[in-house]
Amino acid sequence: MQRIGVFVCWCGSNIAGTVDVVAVAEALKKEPGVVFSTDYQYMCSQAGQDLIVSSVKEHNLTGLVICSCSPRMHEATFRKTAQVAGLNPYMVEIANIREQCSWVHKDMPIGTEKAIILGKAAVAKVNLNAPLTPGESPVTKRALVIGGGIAGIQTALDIADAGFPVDIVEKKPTIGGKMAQLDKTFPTLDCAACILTPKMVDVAQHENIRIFSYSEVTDVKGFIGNFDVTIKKNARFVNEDICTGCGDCVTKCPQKKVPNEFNLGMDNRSAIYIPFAQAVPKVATIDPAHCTMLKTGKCGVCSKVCKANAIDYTQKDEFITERYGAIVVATGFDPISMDKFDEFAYNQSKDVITSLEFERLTNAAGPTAGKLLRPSDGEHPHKIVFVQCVGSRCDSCAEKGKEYCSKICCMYTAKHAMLTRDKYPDTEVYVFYIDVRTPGKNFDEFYRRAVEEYDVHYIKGMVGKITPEGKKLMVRASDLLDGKQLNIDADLVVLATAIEPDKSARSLATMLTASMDTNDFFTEAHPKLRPVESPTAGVFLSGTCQGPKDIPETVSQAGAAASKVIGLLAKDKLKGNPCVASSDELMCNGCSSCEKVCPYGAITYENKEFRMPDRTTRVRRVASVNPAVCQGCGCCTVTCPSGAMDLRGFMNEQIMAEVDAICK
Amino acid sequence: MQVKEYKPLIVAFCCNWCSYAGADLAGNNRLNYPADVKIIRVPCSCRVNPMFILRAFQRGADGVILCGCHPGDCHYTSGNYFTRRRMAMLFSMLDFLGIERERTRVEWVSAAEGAKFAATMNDFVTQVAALGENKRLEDLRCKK
Amino acid sequence: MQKITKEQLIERASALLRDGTVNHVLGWAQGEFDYDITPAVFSDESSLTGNFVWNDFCGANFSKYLVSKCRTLEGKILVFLKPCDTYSFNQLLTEHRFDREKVYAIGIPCEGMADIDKVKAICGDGISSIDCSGEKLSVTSIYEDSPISVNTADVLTERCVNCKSKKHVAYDELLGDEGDILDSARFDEVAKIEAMTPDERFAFWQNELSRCIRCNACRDVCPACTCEVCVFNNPKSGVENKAPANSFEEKMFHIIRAFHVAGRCTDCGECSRVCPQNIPLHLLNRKFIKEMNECYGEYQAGETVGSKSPLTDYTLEDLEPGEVFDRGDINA
Amino acid sequence: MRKCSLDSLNSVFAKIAEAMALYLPVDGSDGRAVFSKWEDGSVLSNALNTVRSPKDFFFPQSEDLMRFKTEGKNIEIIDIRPESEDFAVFGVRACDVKSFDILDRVFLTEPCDSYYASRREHGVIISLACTRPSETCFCQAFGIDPSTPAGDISCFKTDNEMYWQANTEKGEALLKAIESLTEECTDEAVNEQKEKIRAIMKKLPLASLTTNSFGGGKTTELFDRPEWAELSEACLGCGTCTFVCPTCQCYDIKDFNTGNGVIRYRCWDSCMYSEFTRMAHGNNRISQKERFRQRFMHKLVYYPENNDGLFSCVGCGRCLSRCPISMNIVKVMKKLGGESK
Amino acid sequence: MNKKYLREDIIRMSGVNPKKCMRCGKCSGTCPAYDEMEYHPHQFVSMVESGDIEPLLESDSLYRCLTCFACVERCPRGVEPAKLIEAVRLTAIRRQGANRLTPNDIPAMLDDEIPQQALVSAFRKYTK
Repeated sequence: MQRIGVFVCWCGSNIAGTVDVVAVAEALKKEPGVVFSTDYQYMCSQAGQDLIVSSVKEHNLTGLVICSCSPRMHEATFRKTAQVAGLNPYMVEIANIREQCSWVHKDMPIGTEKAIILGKAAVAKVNLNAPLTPGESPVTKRALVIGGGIAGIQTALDIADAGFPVDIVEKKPTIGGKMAQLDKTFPTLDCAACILTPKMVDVAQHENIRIFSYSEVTDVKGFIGNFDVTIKKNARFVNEDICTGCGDCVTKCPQKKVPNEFNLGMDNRSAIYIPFAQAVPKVATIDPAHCTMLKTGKCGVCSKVCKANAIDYTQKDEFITERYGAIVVATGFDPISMDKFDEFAYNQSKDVITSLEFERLTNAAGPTAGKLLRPSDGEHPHKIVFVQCVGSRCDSCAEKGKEYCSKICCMYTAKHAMLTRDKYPDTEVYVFYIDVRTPGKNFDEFYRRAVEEYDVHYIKGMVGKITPEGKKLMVRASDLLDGKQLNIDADLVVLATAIEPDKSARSLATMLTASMDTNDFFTEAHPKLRPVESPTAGVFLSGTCQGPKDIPETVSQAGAAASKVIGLLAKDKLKGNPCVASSDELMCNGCSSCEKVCPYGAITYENKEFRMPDRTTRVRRVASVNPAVCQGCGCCTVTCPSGAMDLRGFMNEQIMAEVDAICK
Repeated sequence: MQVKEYKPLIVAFCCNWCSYAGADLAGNNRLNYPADVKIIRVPCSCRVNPMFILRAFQRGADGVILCGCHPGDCHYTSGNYFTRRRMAMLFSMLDFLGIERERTRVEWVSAAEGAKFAATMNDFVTQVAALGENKRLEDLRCKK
Repeated sequence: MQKITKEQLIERASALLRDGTVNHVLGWAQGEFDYDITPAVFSDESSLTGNFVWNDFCGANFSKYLVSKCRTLEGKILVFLKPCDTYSFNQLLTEHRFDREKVYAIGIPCEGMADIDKVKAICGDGISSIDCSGEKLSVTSIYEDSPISVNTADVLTERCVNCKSKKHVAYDELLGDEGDILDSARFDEVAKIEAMTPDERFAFWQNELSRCIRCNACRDVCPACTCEVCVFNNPKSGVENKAPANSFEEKMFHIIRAFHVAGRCTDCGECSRVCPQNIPLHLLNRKFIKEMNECYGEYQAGETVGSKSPLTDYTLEDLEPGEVFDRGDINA
Repeated sequence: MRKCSLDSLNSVFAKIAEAMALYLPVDGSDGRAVFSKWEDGSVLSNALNTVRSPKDFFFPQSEDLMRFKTEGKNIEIIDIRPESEDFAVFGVRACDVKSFDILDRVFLTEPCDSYYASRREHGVIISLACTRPSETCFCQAFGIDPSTPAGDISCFKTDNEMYWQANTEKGEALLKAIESLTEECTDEAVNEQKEKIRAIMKKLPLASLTTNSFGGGKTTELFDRPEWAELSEACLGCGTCTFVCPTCQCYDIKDFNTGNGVIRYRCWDSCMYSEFTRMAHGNNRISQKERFRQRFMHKLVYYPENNDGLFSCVGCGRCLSRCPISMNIVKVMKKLGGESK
Repeated sequence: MNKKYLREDIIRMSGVNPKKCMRCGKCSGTCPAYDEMEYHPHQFVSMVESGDIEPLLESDSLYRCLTCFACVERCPRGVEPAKLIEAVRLTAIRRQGANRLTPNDIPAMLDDEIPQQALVSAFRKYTK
């Protein structure tokens, strides 16, 4: 039998205003097991906690019921208090008489009656509580970063610098991500490559970092501290260790008509290629979809020219399984498809381009070597229209775009407009905007410079329709402030397309059992207080996989994620959640039902020898739960027909005792 | 003896991650709902055993409602999908036995849906109150 | 009349005993009358010839016996399985309940089993013998001078009237001809009850379940009920009791019993066959089967080994519990 | 001896029901006979016997004994026993009447079971002679004559009449109450009927069953017989035989916490159950074979040993027709040497 | 008719929620009849929302809308300005208690150039 102490909190007038706390304390005194009951103004205050500690000692209490605010608020607080008082922290139950009683009921007698019932339920539960001790599991001191963009790079570098080994898995042949494709960066206008490529080199040279480029994560098993991850290294038909990246094969490859994805298809590359000059790892990759040798078995030029003998047409996909203590998701973003936006004529005219394509057009390493030329005829455009919010801020029912604001478009459009005017002062530049959003250090100043110093025409209003007419693009738009409709004969139109999470994120989330929102952005464990952690323990979020971000924000989040990982890897052992399922082996019949519903694969079966009531021994198949993997949902407990499976902290008996107490 | 106004007794099982937080939010926003609703916290809606529901009716509950995360949002990824099937089957069995289907309900309430929680509870209490006392699944021994 | 004869079964079993393929035979043993047949283990040829019987009253489903017999008997066990028994056999294998290596299963065709209570409703008490060898049953009574002829079809057990399958889904060897999965009308009775008003349904089940004496025969015979400790025997479960103390407990027992076997019940009908109080328990199981078929797609427990039952599976688009009531006839 | 016509039976029952609750076998909705309370128009079943025995009226399957109310450290004990009222059970067959001898020896000897005693005191048993025994009947093996049932009143049904014979004071009193609806008669027709039934009894398939090998003092001889293993081989361990048995009298006492106090009740238990008489150390009968043996040894050896040779089986045949696997006391007796001639 | 009622009535008739508008002006940017109109599609939305409906009812803009649904198609917020304009138009017609176009007016308007469809459309627009 427990010796239970009941502590009723006034929460100032928050509870005491609607609940007669004295009456609650008095009524709960009569409950079985209760030996002490009192009320206090602020139970969570130091004085309140001291009261609990001293009462435990004075009355020799074995269990505590705190009638107070929601357990989501202070359960942890009072568990610590219990620990200070020498009790097991799981001998505490909270009756939520604030959020679920005093705040939703106005009438004092009704509120008091309900508070008593909720208190009784908590007492009934504590009577059946048992001390719980969290299990311990070891931490594998190695981190995995999925995605090798600026987010992944920064996270990996930070973790590696702290002395922990890190692996980066990047699906492209090189790390660098979207940032590698950018020209300049706002608001300082430094060149993206100038600040990114040194970091890429750092990664390549870091003794603690391994890069799995051209690779994907195909399976994740395990749990925080012990993830077993299968990485598929796609065959690139080039021996990475030998390839020097000299580029002879690229030059000699006869198949040169492959759209170059690095330049968004605005020029071509060869079938064996190195995405760009500063690629890391700088090794060639054969595109099997276009390689004549791989398709027909006839060619082999690259193999012949390779002095290092690095070409291997027989290379197969390779699967590597590695154990990690932590996983950082940095899968990044993509611009959305423009297929559904007929009004912008993206698919009709080559001269309607996305902002990312514009980046490549102005990039010195881009298809035009940095000269701003129209993709259709290579002429210099004299009138350029930028359209903001293309696909962003769409109503969900519109089904074309995204409901959210993509956050970065206002700034990069200002950047584009400014750079264009700077380089080509003879060009007229129009920016159509709905709102210009510039919250950020030096952001608004940057935008104002575009308007004031560079004479960019910012027009409040949206482009309704773009019609290619001869060499021109007729842009029809409204100028809401002047109250007129504009028809501009532009030479080039740049669409600030919305960004969306990378397509691979959804399947990755399933593997990681990490949750996502309806837009496929990874959900953070808490939107404000735990923004870089996923609700799945041991999985962290870095960069735009969590939501739209610019580079400075991405880098700071990447650093934050790294510091969380470092904090985790610095531990030798992890304490688990003790509220996990466990199987009563004497009752378990090994039917496998529980295994089928466990989302974590926490249940396995083993054959064990048992002594039976008839004094014989028998080998029986029984379920066993890995407490480090189990997250305590309790799904198995309901599936188990014999009731052999129960959930610590929320046992069948405890919940039924609560039901009984509420219904009596 | 004074005739007591009939007050239905409602047991609400709420999952810790969404619906219990939704109920807390209803409290934070001071959204009223009848005190007849008593909440039991469970880690996930999938923790709710049909036996708990029968137990509640046995002990005098007039209605039982189960609240969990919206499908797809389960903290444990799939718990509420199992809940959805189990409860669909259980409720339809209760209906088959002639027990009023209006006494049971499953509702998905997210942590952000304080207003939905309060509205759901108001609606459910009205619905159950309209049926009157639970006579078909009562255990007379447990009557006061 | 059964198409395969007792002699054929004895001959095959004897041969397998002789050549050492099996060490024991799980079969039906002759009783006092022709209809009171007891499952038995035969370990030698002479006991087979002396006691083994196969006629229209061999209803018992042996699958469940394999759970205990595989543990207690040394060597390999020959089991005779009627088509419906094979589903239970597979379901038990899915649940790892017995060692398949220890079993030699012979599938035997079944023409349906007779219900002695239906025979007695026609012939009255005082039956001294029943001859099952002809087209019709020939019932001899101490009260009648000459045997009464009874149409087999008129006295089939409920489950055989609505036989779902004459096809064996598992066996090592098949005697006789293989049959087909049948289009049975087994859900008609469920649909009839569904069509009642809630008040009528309540009254119907109140009347049926009030007869329950909680003898647990339904549970103990059920091939899906193989828990080491049943929740109804486990004081910690909160539902343990030895008697239906009132109408709540009657209902609770049957709801939970049906729920625990939901998705695992092969609809073998043993529960209703053995109920001493004639409660149509199979209707509760069939309600679940019908409901799951309609909501989550056709599923027959035990059709294959290792399949996932509807309640241990889900899809993202499942009906909401509220929608299940309002779905109308989604198959129409 | 008195008689009434079968046509007037309803008014006789009505008369009895005026004085006390009257139960009689009627055909239930499933077609099987069941004892139920007489209401105007209730029709006496033609079935030989009910599935459940009349034991239920005196020793119900589940019965509340008392209530406890606790507050703080105080426990209040509340006697919730209802006032026993007079009742009569009509249509009890000879075998079932005999079962009360067996039950009485258990419940009425010191310490007397007051719950049972009170019902016995208030209950009137009106027996009914068998007219069409079944193949499952073997009451004669226990010396019971189904043509001449005991009870407070014995009734005999012929084609057109019902004959009433009081055997006890209670019976006399009841017959007095229905005097106006019955007429005095000779026992000629009844005797004729008895002879007919006795002739049928000889023809029954189980007529040759004897109890010679059983009875007190046979424990050592029978206990370790190897046949028990074979007999119990298929036993499911359900409680059907014990729950339909008119003489099984085991029960369990349990507490039920209602939330507003505790109800102490008792309910039938079955020696076939694995939890039966489980003790702190576990079960003393660890396998179904032992549990199975217990039931039959109790009926055929232990009980007679303690009760002047009286067997605690009355041969009603209920377990024969209801056992899911058709294993029963007759097969046990025959296997262990119960047939002679 | 009071202002509030008028607003609600138009919103109800059209099934449009003008509050969803984010003032991007894409409707007006896309409108082929823009130059013909005194009040432009986005103004309809914002004026109905603010209850400033009388000027709309008085304006000829009502009948300049071609109901081509380009604004409906392209609105990123799913506001459907054309339906709103239609509702205002209907209100104007109901208020006048008479149709703007009767069958008697037709013969005078006929010429070989007018497609049949335009007549039907005119009837839909100008009659109750």
